[in-house]
Amino acid sequence: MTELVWITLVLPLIGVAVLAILGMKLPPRAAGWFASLIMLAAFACAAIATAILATRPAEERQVVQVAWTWLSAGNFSVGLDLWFDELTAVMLLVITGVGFLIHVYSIGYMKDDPQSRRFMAYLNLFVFSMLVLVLSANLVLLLAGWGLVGLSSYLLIGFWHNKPKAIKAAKKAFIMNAIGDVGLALGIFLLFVDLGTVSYTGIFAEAGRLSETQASVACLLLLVGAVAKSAQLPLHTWLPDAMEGPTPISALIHAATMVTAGVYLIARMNPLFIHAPKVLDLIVIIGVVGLIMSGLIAIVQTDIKRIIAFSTMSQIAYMFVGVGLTAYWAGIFHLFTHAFFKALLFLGAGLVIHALNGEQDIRNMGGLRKQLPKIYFCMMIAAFALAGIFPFSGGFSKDAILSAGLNVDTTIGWIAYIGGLLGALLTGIYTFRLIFMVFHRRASPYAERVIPESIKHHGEGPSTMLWPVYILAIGAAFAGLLQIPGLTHVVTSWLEPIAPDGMVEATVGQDWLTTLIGTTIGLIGIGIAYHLYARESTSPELIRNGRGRLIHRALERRLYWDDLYEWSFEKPVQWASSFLNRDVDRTAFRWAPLDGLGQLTAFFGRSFAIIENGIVRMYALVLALGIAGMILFLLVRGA
Amino acid sequence: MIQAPSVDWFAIAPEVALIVGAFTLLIVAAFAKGHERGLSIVLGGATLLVSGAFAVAAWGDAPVLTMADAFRVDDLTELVRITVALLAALVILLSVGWPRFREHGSEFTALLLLVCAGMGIVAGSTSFVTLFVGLELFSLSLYVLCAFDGKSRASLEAGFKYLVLGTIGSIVLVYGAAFLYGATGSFMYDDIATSLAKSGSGDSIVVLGTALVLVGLLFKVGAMPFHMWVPDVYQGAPTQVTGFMAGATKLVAFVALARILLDALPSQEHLWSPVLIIAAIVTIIGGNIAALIQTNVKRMIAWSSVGAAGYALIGIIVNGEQGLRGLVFYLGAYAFTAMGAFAVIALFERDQARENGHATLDGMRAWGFSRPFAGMAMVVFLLAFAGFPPTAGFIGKFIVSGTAVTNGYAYLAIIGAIGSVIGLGYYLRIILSLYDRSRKTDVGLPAAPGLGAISLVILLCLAVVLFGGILPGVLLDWSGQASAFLAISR
Amino acid sequence: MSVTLPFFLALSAILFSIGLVGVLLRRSPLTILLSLEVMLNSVNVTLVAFSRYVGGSDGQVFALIVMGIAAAEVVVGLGLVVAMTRRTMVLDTDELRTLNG
Amino acid sequence: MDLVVFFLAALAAIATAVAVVAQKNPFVSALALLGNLVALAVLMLLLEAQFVAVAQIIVYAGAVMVMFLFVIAYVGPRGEVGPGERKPWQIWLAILAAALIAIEVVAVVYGATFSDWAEISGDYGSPAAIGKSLVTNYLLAFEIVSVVLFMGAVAGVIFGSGGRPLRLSNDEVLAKEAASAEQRRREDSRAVLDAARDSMGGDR
Repeated sequence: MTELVWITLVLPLIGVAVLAILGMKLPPRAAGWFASLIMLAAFACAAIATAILATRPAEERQVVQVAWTWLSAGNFSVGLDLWFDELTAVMLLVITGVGFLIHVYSIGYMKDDPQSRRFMAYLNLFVFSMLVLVLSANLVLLLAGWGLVGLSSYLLIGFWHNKPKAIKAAKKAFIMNAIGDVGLALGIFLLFVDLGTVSYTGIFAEAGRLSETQASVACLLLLVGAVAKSAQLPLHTWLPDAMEGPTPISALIHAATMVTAGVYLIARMNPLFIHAPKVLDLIVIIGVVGLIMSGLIAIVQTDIKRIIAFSTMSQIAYMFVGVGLTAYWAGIFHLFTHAFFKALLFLGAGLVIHALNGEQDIRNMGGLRKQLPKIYFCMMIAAFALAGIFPFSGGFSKDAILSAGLNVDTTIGWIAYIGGLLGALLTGIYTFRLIFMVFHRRASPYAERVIPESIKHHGEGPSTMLWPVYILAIGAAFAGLLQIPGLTHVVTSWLEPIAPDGMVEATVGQDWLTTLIGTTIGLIGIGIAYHLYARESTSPELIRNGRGRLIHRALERRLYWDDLYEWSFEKPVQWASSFLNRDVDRTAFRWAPLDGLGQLTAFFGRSFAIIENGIVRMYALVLALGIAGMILFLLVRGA
Repeated sequence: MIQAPSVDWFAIAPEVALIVGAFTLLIVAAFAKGHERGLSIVLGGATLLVSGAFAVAAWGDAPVLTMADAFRVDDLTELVRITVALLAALVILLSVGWPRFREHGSEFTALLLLVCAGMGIVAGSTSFVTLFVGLELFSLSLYVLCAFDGKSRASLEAGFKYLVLGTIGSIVLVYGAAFLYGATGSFMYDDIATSLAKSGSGDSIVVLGTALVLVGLLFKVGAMPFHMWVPDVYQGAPTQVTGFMAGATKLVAFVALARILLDALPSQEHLWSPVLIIAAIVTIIGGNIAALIQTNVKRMIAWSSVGAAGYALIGIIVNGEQGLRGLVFYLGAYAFTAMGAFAVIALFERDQARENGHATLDGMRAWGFSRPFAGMAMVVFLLAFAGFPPTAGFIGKFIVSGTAVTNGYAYLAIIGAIGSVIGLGYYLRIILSLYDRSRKTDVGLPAAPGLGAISLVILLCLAVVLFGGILPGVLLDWSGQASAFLAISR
Repeated sequence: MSVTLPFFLALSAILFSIGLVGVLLRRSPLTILLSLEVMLNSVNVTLVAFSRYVGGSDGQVFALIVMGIAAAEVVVGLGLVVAMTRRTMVLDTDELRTLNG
Repeated sequence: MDLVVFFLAALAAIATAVAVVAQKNPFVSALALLGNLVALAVLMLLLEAQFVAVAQIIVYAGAVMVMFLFVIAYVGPRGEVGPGERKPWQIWLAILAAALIAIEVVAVVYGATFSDWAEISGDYGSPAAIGKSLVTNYLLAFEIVSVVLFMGAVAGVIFGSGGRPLRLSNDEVLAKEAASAEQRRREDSRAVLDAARDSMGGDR
């Protein structure tokens, strides 16, 4: 079984190598299919490995294998250690499964791009990095995967590097993620100092030794990493911008896999987090505030991909609430279903954009229901799942999280519950605002002009793009049935062993109650959306010009987070650097904080150049002063 | 009748081989005009091979004191000998396509062999006298090698600056040794240590001697504020010589520093330890900051090598088994990284020979596309400089900082980390310049003279850097074995 | 009052500083080399004086070795000066500043 | 007696050292160094180091000085041209640093307690005694010195070989220098202009 896991890990790496070496010699389509088949093979291996794991008794399902020790000193050892258990299996299936579908989709999506082979290589690289992240059995390797994932995301966001906005977005993502990486690295370092080990086994065994403060600080630092990677408050501003990248990337990285790494990290490290209850509460609060805030912002966005991006942020916030309440299974369950419906939503959006020749503004869409019926159907499934309507998948998993809050029955639990329900309302509104504005409302002049032409050319889209959408639609519709309260309990029984300290599980009654309330609220949201957006007459202009226009503007500016960062970091540094303005290499990094920091240090660097003026007498003078100073220093100390 | 001291010929065979080889090469070359290059490569290579083989043969043997106890052959000496011989061989390879090598190959190679001999002697010195002659043998030869590119004024300038400043450094070292001699009556490290241990260390003459010796050694090491020569000399010297200096000189100077401080002046630790701490902090931060504003890549790496000296100082400050092992490993890894990086720059200069291009950030734009292997190798070397896995540079920095933390010098590790972050700033500038898409052209480069040999050097250095990063075990063991002979009198 | 060790050491220190001033202030490479010789000789005085004080010959031997090395150093230094002349470089160390920063 | 000799010799040594450093003409400087060496040789005789004293005169006066004078004759007895960029602070700092070193060393030396001169045997400092030391305890160093000298010869060959040098008259040197100074000034002002333009925000 471990061999299969190894093969899963290595396959994408082989893909990268082959594409890097032979890539330019292969025809683009062949390269695309090659990369996709690699992913299919990886998925098959992962699935078989998971099946074998499932046949084992629960207590033997945790496999740790030390393949190769890289560095060891005393108690401390780091190397290629593999960790395979129930949680890893879920992640593995999501990554390789959704990854495969998106690879196939990319063949169609990128078919006109001359660089599509490079794109495929990057995609494989990303999958490899993600696999390293989830398969690692120690935090250092996890950090390596964490960093690699960030790097591949950077490469893929900035894939179209003749697009200045894409480059800027890539840098923003890179820097935000770098902050997270530093936090994570510091956290790992702290754990190493406190416990002398970085392996999961070691940390889980020794976590009890930590005082609450120690555990809290370590967890807080890990949380910084998780928050940055998962685009949660306050390091979330990169995610909407990252939508400048190609759509398959948005689906794979910025919806289904990478951004969920933070949730994975918290769930994985649950034996540690359990010792830091305050941090867990903080996670819930971050989640609740984040899900409401991003839900609100999503309502006013006009770019189709950005709406979905904010909804991603909001859904991951739900997962945060889940793991923060120690209902790990619910968080991971939502991660699982979310991977289907969010990838579906993105891919569907990609098809719509494709059909509209690259238009992303929903105000220029409308009435596509008739021209694009298949896409409409799939998108509807995704929207119902996202809005948490029973019996679509998202309903089960989200309600599982909320009912966990009900079950906990503390202040935090109630905050989570009420906040979550409020979020469900918002989800219904923004999701169906999108659906209504894209598919129902009277077609915009642009759509009327472009669509017939486009349909004539390639129907609703090439089959490589449509089939992945269908498959995902099946998943989005039925994945929730794995865990029907009171009937099936695949998810809870599967994930139970990963939390040795137990996890929160709602009663069947609480579950059904939440499902009832959740679905009702979701339907109310849909109703509101219908009322506001489905018909031309009551356009959002009313709100924009009415009493709520200040709020509306604030939401349009995404509650000023970006402006806050700009004013507190970018601008001062820009001022400082124009004050110190010199000839530092401008082409290297244009994002102001780095640019400015570079200039600031360059200012100090230049003060060295004053001495280092090339005149040998001057050098000898410094040397002489050094001699005099050294003698004086030692005499004073020695006396 | 004077009783000549017994000489263990096997112990000093590597140096003897080098000196004899240098003589032979010059004499043979005098009679074989026109075959300078071939002779230099063959004889120089053979000499280095013999010398290295002797050193390898003695690896692991019990330490030997010879030449009236003036020279000590232990595994640390052997390690330096082997490393230096390897680096020198790489220098010869790098010189193959160099026009100047065609005309004066024999002199160049002979001087290089003498440098190696001098370095071996410094590494094995047990007294200030031996140290001084060894130091001067390699320093004087290096002054000449720096000025060897007679066509370039910068080269002469570098040689002259190095000579003036280097001589001051040597004088100060001897001056300090004289005071220690006055206080203890001997130039031998062991005698000085025992004498100081007996008499206590409050004597102001001893303090004065310690101060002057420290200055001399910190100068050779290139630590701030005695670093002024480093950037100019590294930039002006022929690139392969720069690569050699950055690696070999630093290694040897640190071995000398460690031997003196730990063998002769352990009783003065309360004096030199704070000096080294201050020097390390200033060096790491200052070297990296100054590198940021450079536009010449050679000079940039020169400044970064100043910073690297700071990391190595941490190894001595921390002292102890782990610290010294880290020191030796770091320096060894650094030597090959620097050699590789300068080999890439040498290749660039060879490519640009007709346009007389310098290795500036601007000049190197998009060059990485034309020479994909060298470009990628450069990226690896820069990552190694910055201390990223999976390179040997990471392991070296990791061990040094790790031991610093566990020995209560966490702040030094933090300073080191800050330095690395600053360092990333300019390493990235090089990488971004190498892969600047906006200047990418499809015009291929013609084969530069000596391209094969340079590529071989780059490949070898790359292999060492990656091997040391991925499977550090063997090299770590070697470093540990060699560094065990430091502080022998503790 | 007789001549004691500090006399010699002080003289040596003064000569050392004079030589150092020469290196620090003069621009002619030849004068700089001469100043370096002054410094080397001053160190030799210290060595020989300590040798006498300690009563061994080590200091004197070291002084001789320093002399030999100094001779070689002069050869290299003068060789550089000659080479610079041949390259028609101005014999002024302040002009040697193509390398800076 | 010793005291008188010491002070005379010391005075001579200091005076000649100052002359070496201060003389504009390197030829005179070289001759002053010769005087310095003789004065030091006298001091070394006071320290019973006959062999070193003799070697000093032979090695320096016989070999090193000749070389110096030869090279000075070769490059022409040019003094320093023009005032250079000698800023006053640089001069004062240089003198301060050197003086500081001297004061520190002298202070330490006079602060330390020394016992009397050691008892010495009759052949102390004799060529035989030193020679014996050289081929026994210091055999390695001795051999290496010879290698270093050999290396010096190689260096001489390298720097001395090649075609005839281009000789420039003093006027040409001055003209060249003026031209290069002008060039530098122009470059500097251009750099300042560029920087000013840059900071005006020419980049956005």
